[in-house]
Amino acid sequence: MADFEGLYNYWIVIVLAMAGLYIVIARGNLIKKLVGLNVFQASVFVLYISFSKVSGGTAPILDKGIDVYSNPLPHVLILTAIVVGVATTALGLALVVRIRKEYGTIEEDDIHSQDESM
Amino acid sequence: MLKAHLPALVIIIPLICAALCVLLRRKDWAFTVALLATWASFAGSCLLLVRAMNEGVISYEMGGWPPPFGIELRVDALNVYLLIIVSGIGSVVAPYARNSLLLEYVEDRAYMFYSAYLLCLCGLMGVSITGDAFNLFVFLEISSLSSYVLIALGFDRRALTAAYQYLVMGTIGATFIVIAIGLLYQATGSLNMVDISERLPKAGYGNTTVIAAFAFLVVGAALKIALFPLHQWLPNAYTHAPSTVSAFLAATATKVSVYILLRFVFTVFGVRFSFEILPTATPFLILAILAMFLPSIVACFQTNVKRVLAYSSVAQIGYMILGLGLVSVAGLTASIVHMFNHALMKGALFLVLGCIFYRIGSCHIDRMAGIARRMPWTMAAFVGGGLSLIGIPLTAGFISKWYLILAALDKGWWYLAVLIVISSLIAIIYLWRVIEAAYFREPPDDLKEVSEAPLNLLVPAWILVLANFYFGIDTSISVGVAEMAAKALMGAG
Amino acid sequence: MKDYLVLRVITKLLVPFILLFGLYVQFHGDFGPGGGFQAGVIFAAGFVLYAMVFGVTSAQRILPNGILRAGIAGGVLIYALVGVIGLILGENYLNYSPLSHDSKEGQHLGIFLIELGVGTTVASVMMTVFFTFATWRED
Amino acid sequence: MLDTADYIALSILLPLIGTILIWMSGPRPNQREVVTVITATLTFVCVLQVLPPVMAGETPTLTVLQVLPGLPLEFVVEPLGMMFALIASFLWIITSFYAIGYMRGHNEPNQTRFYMCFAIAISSALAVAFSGNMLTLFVAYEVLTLSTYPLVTHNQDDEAKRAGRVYLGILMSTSIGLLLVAILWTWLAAGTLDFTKGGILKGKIDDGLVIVMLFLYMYGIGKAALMPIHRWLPAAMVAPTPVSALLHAVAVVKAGVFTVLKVIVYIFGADFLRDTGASVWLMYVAGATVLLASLVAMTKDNLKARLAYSTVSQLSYVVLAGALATSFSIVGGAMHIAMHAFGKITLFFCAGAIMVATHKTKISQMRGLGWRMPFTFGAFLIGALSVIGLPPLGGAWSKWYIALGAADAEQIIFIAVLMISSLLNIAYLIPVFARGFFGPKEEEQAQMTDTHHGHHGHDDHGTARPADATPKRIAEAPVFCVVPLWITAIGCLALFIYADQLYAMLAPIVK
Repeated sequence: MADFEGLYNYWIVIVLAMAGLYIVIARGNLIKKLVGLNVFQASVFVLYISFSKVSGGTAPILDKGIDVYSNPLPHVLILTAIVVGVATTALGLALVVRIRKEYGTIEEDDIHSQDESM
Repeated sequence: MLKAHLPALVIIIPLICAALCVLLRRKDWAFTVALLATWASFAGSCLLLVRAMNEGVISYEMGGWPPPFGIELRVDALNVYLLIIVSGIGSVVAPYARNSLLLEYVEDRAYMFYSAYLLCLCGLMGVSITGDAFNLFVFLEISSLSSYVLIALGFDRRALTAAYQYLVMGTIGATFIVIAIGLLYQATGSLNMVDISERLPKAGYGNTTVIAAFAFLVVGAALKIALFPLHQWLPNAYTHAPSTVSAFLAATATKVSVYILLRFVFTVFGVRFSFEILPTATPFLILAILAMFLPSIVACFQTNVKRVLAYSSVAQIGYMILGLGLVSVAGLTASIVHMFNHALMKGALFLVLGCIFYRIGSCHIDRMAGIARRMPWTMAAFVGGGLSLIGIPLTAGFISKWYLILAALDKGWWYLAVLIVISSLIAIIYLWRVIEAAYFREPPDDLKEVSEAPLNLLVPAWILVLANFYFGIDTSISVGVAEMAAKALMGAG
Repeated sequence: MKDYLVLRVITKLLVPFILLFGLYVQFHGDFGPGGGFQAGVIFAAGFVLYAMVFGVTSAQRILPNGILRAGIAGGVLIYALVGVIGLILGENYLNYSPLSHDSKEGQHLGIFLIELGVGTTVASVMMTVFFTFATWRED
Repeated sequence: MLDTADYIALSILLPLIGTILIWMSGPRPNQREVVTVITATLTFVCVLQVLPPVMAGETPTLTVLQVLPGLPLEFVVEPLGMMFALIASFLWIITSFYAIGYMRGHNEPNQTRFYMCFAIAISSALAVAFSGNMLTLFVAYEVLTLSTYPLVTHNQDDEAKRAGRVYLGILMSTSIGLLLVAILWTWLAAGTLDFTKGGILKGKIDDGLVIVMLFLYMYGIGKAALMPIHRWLPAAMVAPTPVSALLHAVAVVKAGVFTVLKVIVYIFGADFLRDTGASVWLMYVAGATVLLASLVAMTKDNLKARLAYSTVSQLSYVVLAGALATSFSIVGGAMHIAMHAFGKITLFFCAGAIMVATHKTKISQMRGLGWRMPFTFGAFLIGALSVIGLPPLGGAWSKWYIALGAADAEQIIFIAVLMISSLLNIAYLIPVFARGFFGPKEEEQAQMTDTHHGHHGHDDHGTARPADATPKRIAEAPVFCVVPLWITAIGCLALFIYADQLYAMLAPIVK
């Protein structure tokens, strides 16, 4: 039980990741898929941020009288990852808008059936 | 003086020029800048090759921060091999793009195409050269994002769905990789790949974090590689993308992903962990064999020639993974050589298809009936590339096959050698369908007006075709460097 | 939105502060939490708010697409060229030490410029994304 | 002065240079054909220059480049290859003349491509002949396959396409699927692929595996047309007759059996093969092929198809000779390459000449034709007798030596095979001749109507020309067709007389 509680952040990560992946796989709506993708990516952000926490440490800003800091490196990495995520989402949305324009729908099944009938 | 900074220059030149293209905006200027950038990058890679051969591993500290703290650019035989592939193909494809239909389609936004193209090149080069795991992810995403854009430029609306599908799959793959990197960082406290590999034994091979990292990495990389059965995105993407883009991506993107897999499995995790402690070799072999056969068979039934080639790419990836799964210097040499040779042959074939598309507006096998009479040089190039894909002696494809079979026999697995051979025979079937259609069928009436493709499309295609023959005869560079790289990879464990 | 006086007034009041805060985050980034990424987004948020209340067209009058595009490319160029300056001055790429006579000061200046580039690009990209979607016409 | 190595290079390069010249003179047929003939002659002269040193016991060598570490692209001339090169390059000259007559007489399209591919095929056949190691041979072997594909499919109709599929399918799949594996295995086991006297595999490979290896090699060399992978050869007969003549009586199939002999002599080593007894199965397969193909040949009404099956049968003589692996049989097999080349090319030339002159392809239509074309049918008889193996024609010697070899190897049964096969040869070749002369002339008219409900449905230009059906006194094929076929017929005779020289030349390969 102690293991379970002590590692609760990982459980959050796993739940988030699985939820995200599930949405990506199970939903036919292209926007919802992107949402799922974002949730999935968010789980990774949580993973990085949570394992950079040093117990008892403060925010990594140098100041007098503080010598225990959280590890700042993962934060920086995740900043980059977030930017990548934003770019991906923006691009994905742009594609969805174009798809909507060309196909008149953003439901995967409809798009498939239109492609098949061609 | 600049020579010392070559590792940085080969990636920042495309980056700066990508930005310049956007600022200049004029189509011709953007074209010139892109051309110069790719060529400069290629020249730089060649110089790096010479340096790496003479001096061994070159390490370049970004910002002057020594590794493992700073980002290190690391050039060993494998890195430089990839750099040559990527920048070489990049510099052949760049002039090709100018006259292809692609730019007429995007009209006044041609500079955007060049910008995305250079960014993709920059990303792929970056992945190949960086010694830092997280940096690798960033470059990977740079290349992936720009390749989604490039694919979406296709003429058909299905290009959009293909790009979307690739985006979703690619992002999942990249996120898996980033999870793996995070777990590795957690286990070792380092992001420098060499440093991680040194610290891993201390973390303990039984460490579940490390095992989880390994699993995430392999799956993520397999998604990016389009390893069977995770290949679904690839045929669509390559079929509907503009031929220029298909040629560039087919020749480079999957190779770079294979590099990621090789680099992590062999250098970072090490042979001992990857293959002795974990039973990874057998799954790789099984997947590789499936990949060699099923997509090839599917390719035989396709009517769009681009799709035929796309499925063939999935099959060819099987060969690379097979070499990896053999876990021997010979096998790895075969894998690495095949990356190079496959880049040459698929690049050539897709460029040829671009020529055909330029004239007849389709790559459908029925539309290509009798085309050899109208476009003899184009189809001759197709035959040349096809022969290499089949693996006829004196072509590059033969060399890869030779090493792969040799590696299989070396292990005493003759049945594997037989499988390799049989699968390569399937290539004859799917290619010969195209060749028969082009040479034997009567051209339809609307094909009467079609003439030979313009020179600036033909020349790049022929350069790659001739390269196929050159590297089938003189293998001292292609095999020599690959062998060094393979030895380094195996030695690292 | 023309009729919502409260929104219009509040927005007019807020926008300068948002932009100012963006600049603070930008330029204070090398001493405390902050930097180009965050600043760029905050800066863009100011304009996005303005565009939402006063219409995209009026926002684009201030920031036409050309400028934004130049901003995107320019930011990247600033970043890359600052690195190249270090390289020309005989140090490795992205080593800022030689930018000034004192290496510590050089580092300071370098990261300042780099973050400026990042901020420019991020702000321009965010606004471009917003404007692109906001002005999308189904035709 | 050029040294021998230069002549080797020239022999292979000249046809390639000729290819380019032929291409450039494409629109001017006369120039194109002059170029072909000149190239062919020069090539033969170059090959001849290599002969004296080889006769003197030297092995002139030309290393082109290292393809893979330890594996150069290398040409080494030894007697067996010398003989093959001489035959191929000499018959190229003859065939060029013949092709001029045939192709023009037949108004074939795409003649430029025809001559170009022809030249490339000859170049690769010479490269096969001169190759110094298995890799070089393999390369040349594949180039030969590919360059002859456009020749086989020359007509570009559906039949040609199907034939092309069979041709390429069998030859490529066997060579890549089996031969390449065998070569790689050899390379791994022996560490070299050089053709070495006495073989390179002895002691390098388990005795039990020798059979597997031999199987891979023998069925990998699809061009040797061992049953059941012989299908490509009859299929390839849709090609224009000069192609069938040179490539399928000389270059391609002979490259196949030549490779078989090379492999047996220089890779396995005849002694090694005999000691392990690994080749016994091959003897039976080859013997069976000899007999079965002869039987099939008897059922064929199309003259070229009959000749094709005859070729399948004759090729297996050489394979049988190799499998017997005694010094007599191997020399006999090598001689048979030469003897059969001249005999069979004569027969093909005759078939082509008949087709050009009368547009007839079926034996059943040839009644009484001998009176119209006495020279052609006369040559046919000589060729046939040589293939059958009767003195005073070349074929007699090779069969004699192979029989001697069989006796030497104490495989008496194969002497019987040879005898029966000779009888079968008589049974399917002589009737062609006999029909030509002994068939009643008067029936010609009636027989013409016969062909309309002929059985095979082969497309046949002849029926459309009733004017030709009335018997004339003599209406031979063009001179360009008739002269070459007499040259080769005389060649059969000459080979009988000068057989001891040939024997002397070939003997060193088994010493």
